[in-house]
Amino acid sequence: MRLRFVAALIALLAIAGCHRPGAPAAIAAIAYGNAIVMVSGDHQAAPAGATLEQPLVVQVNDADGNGLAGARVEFRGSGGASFYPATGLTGSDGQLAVKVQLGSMAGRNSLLAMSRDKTGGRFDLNGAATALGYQQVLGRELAEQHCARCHDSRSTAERVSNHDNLGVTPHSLDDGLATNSLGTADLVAIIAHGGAAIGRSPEMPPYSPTLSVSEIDALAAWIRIVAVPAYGKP
Amino acid sequence: MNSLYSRLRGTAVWRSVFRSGTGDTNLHRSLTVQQNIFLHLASVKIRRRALEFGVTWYLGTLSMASFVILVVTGVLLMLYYHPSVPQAYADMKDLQFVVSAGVFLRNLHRWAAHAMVVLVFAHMFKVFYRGAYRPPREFNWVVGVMLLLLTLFLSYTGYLLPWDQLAFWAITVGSNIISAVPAMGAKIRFLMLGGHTVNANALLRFYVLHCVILPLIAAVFLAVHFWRIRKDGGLYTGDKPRE
Amino acid sequence: MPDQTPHVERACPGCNRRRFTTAGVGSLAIAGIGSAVFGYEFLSPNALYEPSPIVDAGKPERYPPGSVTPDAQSGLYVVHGPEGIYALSAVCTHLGCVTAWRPELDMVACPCHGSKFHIDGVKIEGPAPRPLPWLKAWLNDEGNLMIDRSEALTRKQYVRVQA
Amino acid sequence: MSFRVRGRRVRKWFFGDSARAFGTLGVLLLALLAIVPAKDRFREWLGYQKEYEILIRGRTDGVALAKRFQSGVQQIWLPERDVTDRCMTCHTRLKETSLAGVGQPFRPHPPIPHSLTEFGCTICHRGQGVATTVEEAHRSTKAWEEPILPAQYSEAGCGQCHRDGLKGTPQLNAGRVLLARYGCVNCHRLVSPEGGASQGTDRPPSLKRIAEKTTREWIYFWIKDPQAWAATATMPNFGLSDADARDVSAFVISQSSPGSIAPAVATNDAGAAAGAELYGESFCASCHAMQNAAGKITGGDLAPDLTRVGSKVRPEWLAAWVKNPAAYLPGTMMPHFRFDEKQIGLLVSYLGRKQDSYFPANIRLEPATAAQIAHGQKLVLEKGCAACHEMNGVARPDNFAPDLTAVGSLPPARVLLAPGVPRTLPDYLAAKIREPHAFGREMKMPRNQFTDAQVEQLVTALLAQTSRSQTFPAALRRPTPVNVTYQPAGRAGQLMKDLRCLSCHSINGTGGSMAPDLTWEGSSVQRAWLLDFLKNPNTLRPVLIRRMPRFNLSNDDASTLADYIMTAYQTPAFDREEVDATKLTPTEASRGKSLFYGKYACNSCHIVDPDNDKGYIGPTLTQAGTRLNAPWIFHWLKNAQALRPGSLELNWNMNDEDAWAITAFLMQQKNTRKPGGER
Amino acid sequence: MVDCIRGTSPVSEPKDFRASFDSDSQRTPVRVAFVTRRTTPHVTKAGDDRVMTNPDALLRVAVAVMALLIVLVVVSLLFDAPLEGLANPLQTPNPAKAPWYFLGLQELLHYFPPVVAGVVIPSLVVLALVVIPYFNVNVEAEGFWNRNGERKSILVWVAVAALSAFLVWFSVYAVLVPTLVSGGALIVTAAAPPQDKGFGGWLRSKPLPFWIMTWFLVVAITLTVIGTCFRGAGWSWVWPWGEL
Repeated sequence: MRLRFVAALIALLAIAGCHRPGAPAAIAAIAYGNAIVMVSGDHQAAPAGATLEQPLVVQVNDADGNGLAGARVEFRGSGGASFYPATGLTGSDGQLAVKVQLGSMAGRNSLLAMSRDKTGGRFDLNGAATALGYQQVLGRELAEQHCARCHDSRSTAERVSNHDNLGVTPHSLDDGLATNSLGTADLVAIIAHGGAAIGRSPEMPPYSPTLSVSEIDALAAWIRIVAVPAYGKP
Repeated sequence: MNSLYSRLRGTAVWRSVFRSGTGDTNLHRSLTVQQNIFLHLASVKIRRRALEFGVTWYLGTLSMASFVILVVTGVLLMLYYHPSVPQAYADMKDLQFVVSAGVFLRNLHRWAAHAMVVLVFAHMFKVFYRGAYRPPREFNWVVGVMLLLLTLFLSYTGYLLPWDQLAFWAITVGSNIISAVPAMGAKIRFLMLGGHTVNANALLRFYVLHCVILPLIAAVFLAVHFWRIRKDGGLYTGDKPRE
Repeated sequence: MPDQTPHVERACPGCNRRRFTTAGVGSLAIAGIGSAVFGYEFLSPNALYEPSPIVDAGKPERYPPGSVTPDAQSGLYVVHGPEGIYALSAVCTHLGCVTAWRPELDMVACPCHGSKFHIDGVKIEGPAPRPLPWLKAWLNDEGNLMIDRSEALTRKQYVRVQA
Repeated sequence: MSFRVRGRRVRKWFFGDSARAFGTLGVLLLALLAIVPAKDRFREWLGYQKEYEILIRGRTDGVALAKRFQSGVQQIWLPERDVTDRCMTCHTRLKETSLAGVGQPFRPHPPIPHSLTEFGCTICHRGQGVATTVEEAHRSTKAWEEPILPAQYSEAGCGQCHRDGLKGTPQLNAGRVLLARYGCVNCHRLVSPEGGASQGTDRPPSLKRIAEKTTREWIYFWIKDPQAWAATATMPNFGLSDADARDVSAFVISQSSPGSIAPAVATNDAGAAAGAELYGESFCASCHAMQNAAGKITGGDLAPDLTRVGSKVRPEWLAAWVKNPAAYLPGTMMPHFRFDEKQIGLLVSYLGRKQDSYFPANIRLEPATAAQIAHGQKLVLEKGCAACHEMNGVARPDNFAPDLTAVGSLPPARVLLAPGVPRTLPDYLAAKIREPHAFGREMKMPRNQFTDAQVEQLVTALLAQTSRSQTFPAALRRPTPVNVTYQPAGRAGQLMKDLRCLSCHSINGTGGSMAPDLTWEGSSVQRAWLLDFLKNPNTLRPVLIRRMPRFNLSNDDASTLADYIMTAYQTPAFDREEVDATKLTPTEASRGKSLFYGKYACNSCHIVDPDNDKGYIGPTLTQAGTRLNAPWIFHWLKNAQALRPGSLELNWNMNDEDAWAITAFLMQQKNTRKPGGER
Repeated sequence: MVDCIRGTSPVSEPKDFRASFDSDSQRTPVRVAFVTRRTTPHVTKAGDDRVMTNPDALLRVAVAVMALLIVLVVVSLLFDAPLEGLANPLQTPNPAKAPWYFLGLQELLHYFPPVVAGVVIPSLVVLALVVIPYFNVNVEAEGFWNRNGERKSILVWVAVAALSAFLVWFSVYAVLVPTLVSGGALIVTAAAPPQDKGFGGWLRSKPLPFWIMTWFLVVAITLTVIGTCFRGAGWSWVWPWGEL
């Protein structure tokens, strides 16, 4: 009796197992390109664990540098970044857009897109995204409020840029070439006491009475983490 | 080693505690039983047939053993238990996560409690089917029924103590059955819980019942139960009374 | 005289029945001793529900120069002397009563047995065997005055603060 | 020897008699009991502590790290906050910044404004603080249904106490704005621990006179898919079938009160061009968006998109509306422009031509039957339309949808799950927001087209609504700033209400954020300028697209308003009349000029000389001398944040000499030329 | 005291009273024989139906206790005692179940009003248990079918039928089935030949209390198992292995 029951159970499980949809069919490439280029979505920053606001769009080119439809692109990320979908085929314009969810820890996530040519040789594209911790999120908010009007050259209807109206053109805040050479103390000093404090343009005003010490630290932390090229390790 | 042991037995202190030897001779063996407070409820000799496994299945012995295990583990658990809301539940977590062997003792207590209920029921049925309740053992049967009820109450009161969902709702359901008693059901439930719902008062009452009152009563009944076994002619072996 | 009483257990003549009994008793004895050792571990709590011995006494600015601030809850005085801030235990070294700061007498007095101390802990009179100990004090990263009640200082150390 | 015989022998040797059984079982029991302490010796957390010791042994700073490392169960115990957190037992050194590059569990905690020992871990991160095993501490178990909060929702932890719009939690703040803006709180209750339910900010229009405004066909088209009409629509999609939408539109029209609108105004094509001009001059685009020729939607999002308004509203209603919006909708944010009949005609001509050819060509509805109207009413009750819209004969339903006050503590076991949704609360909430109808067609919750980011924001805001957040002591809570309902008094007050000043400006904590705060406006400006400005506003910031519209005020109205502002809105900090003339000398002014262009580089943001200065973040100061009062400039330079919190102007903390010098310089600026505007 | 005398056998001739002591008082307990006219101290059989409590009984008890302990320790090491979330009066689990040994009662509550299932039935059970040894029918232990087979058979038919009708009336199939099974077994055994040495004969030799207790046992186990394993949300019937 028990034996029969067990047998029935096993049979049932077996049936259930057979009916379960198997692993998604592997996506096979229809076409093979020669190069992969970034279209948009590189160097975004978002809170740790969040989905990037803009998708990551890459394009696979053929030998002539034209977008190639049907090429298979596979994405991998470090730092916990994940992609939806992780593998896909390029569309008719040779482009493929994927959503990127960042890792759960603040820091840089590298994004890697891979495709193969006819011979099976691999070619890659490296991108990066930044996962922000609390401090950096705060820094980003503060920068948006206090800094972006001068340091960001892009104008929008809501926020017209003052970038081009200044005597000395301000650096973009993610310009690692400019900020990485500054020590953290100097960075904090410029924000707190103005450009004049370390002999730079006085058009950069001092923010020390307006922003608290921790807010200035947060700004500096944000500037550090979004720097391109990255700050710190070469 | 052996000489050390015999020298130890020779000391005045040893002899003051264990007046007789351990069993070189039948006299000594008898004396150990007679002079030991825990064993003296038993007779010095016992029917051979009563020792056969098939006669009793040792269910009474095992019930008593679970009771002893429960007392020992229970006393140890009391050291880490506060009968208050919601600390009681936090104590369960502490037993699980930080007290050395805490979760083992709790498991042992819990499973031994279930085992005791099963064993006591089994004991009762075994005694019944063997006809061991017949005179002169009829009073001991009644004592046994009381012990069965006490076992259930002990288990039931202990069920609330972890103060988790399982405990809370089991006691809520159980105590609502009591309120079905005509006329005074609600009052009995009120007295039992110390309130209209299962609350902090109920926890404290169940704690005191579980740890003090019911074990004491059970101990008294157990003593009577064992004493009566001996007084009613030893373990019932099913032998036909001698003509 | 040999034991002639018939035993139930004759199934194993000449067997080492005694050895088995010894093994059983021995195992139980070891288990008993083991339980005792383990009982010690069981009885020692691994996590304590006690206030941390390290007390956050807030910003040092709370203690103006020349002030003595008793903290009865933590059993200590925060003293801002001319050389800096230090923390003095308020627990009498005699029998553990909590002493009281008596500004009018300019001394620390124990209500239990009449011991009296200077504000630097030195005993003036009474049965107390030792001076009141100085407690380890330091400023943490946020600039708060931290006091470790579990650690008595052997030498006088001050937390210096900018006026 | 057969197997069975050998087995019997073995059995006999071990269990042959009771002595043998006793010995055998004794040894067996001993062995089993030995497992108990062994189990304790191999507790999971001990493994992590060992791992940590190995990790620091290989480091140059290992000795210092080892000194600070404490072995054994570590615990943060905060009885008053119901916190017993043992996370640091495995996450050994949360404060060891030098280990920043190390992975979990030894990674230090990123800097936050709170001390770890003051709040513990689980208040923000959730999970089971008392647990010392990975599984129990982080994941949902039978005994614990609050797993660790996923990183993308971590701001929900902050939101439990902070309801005041913390600067570092943009996602949370945005989520809360969405909850109020998209009408979620009209059906769901969200009560704050201070009492008082959240109020919606989207102000759905009353439908009591809807028949005057629009047609049944438009209603039909709109309720089937509001976003198809206007992408910015905040009304959700109820997933109505064609027949349902037909019946609801029939009922909505049928409940409307009889019309009382004047006959249509004459419109013409020539008027349309002039109307477009008037539309621009009146700065309608500050609030209303419209699709331009390039297909781009431009304009503000405070008011409805007007791209296809001609297909939506009746021209006679439009005329009446432009004439005085409050006559139709007393609670509207739209100001009462004092347009004359001609202007109204021009605007109606222009807006009436903003039509969609698809709409009239494709939507045709037969006259409604009584059964359809009755069915429509049933649907209106079922879907809870009256929770947002005022309607005749339909009362606002109470407790229409589940209370969300403590939704963040909802045990996953108690939520209904759609197929394929993981059994966690955040996933459940996200799925519910994204596609409510996946939980069953009969679900009455409608769907909004939220982006992924918006869904994340909403889930964050909802997860912050824990039951714990309701019980935090008041000292810890940072409540929503109390919603003051300031209403100016008297005739000026009536006027300000009519002009809907508070739709854009805020005064004493009430009002919009689009335009400057006017709380101390009386201390700031000079009356003559103000009067002039009210009658003919020009912009102080030439680059803004949102500007103060001209309300065509009469002289009388303008001076009433100016008088009121000058007297009622004065700061107690100083007296605007108290000017120390000795400090405003020309020498001072010239020193101020050099400070303005030199030390403080004010020209980075402000324009004094329109020909040379280019900075245009701050207001143009060409006429500062006629517009502002000297003490105001002085105090503004000292600490602008104290006068207008949140202003872009820095807190310069300037010394008095410099501040007076710049004030002197600015008081000289009395340029009468109208700046900007042509950009 | 007669019970203390081991190995005595009745003799026909009355003798004078005489007391005798075993010579080796160290070896065996003092053995006192009261010799009356009807008894003799002559020992016909070795007194080996009794053994020393120490060590024979003690050792066996120790083995039994250790076996129990080993089982419990193994179970405790392998399975953790259940612990659910903190008690929450606002959140009723479905189903809310009493401890397993009360689930038979809870199952009865499903069929009968609370007064009956929660009070009357348990009280009757306890009362019945208490009074068992005080009824002759329980003590005599005479096979049920030994006498008056015809009459009893009618009585049994009537009793089982009445009980079944009652149970059907209340739709208590969980009790009805065990009742029919044990009642059927009782009726069937009536047909077993009295001299049968097998199972049938053994059953036939059983007295009425045996049958009642067996019926009670089967019903109790059935109800408890149903309440424990086969009841889900809203006390509806579920299969412990899930839907097939």
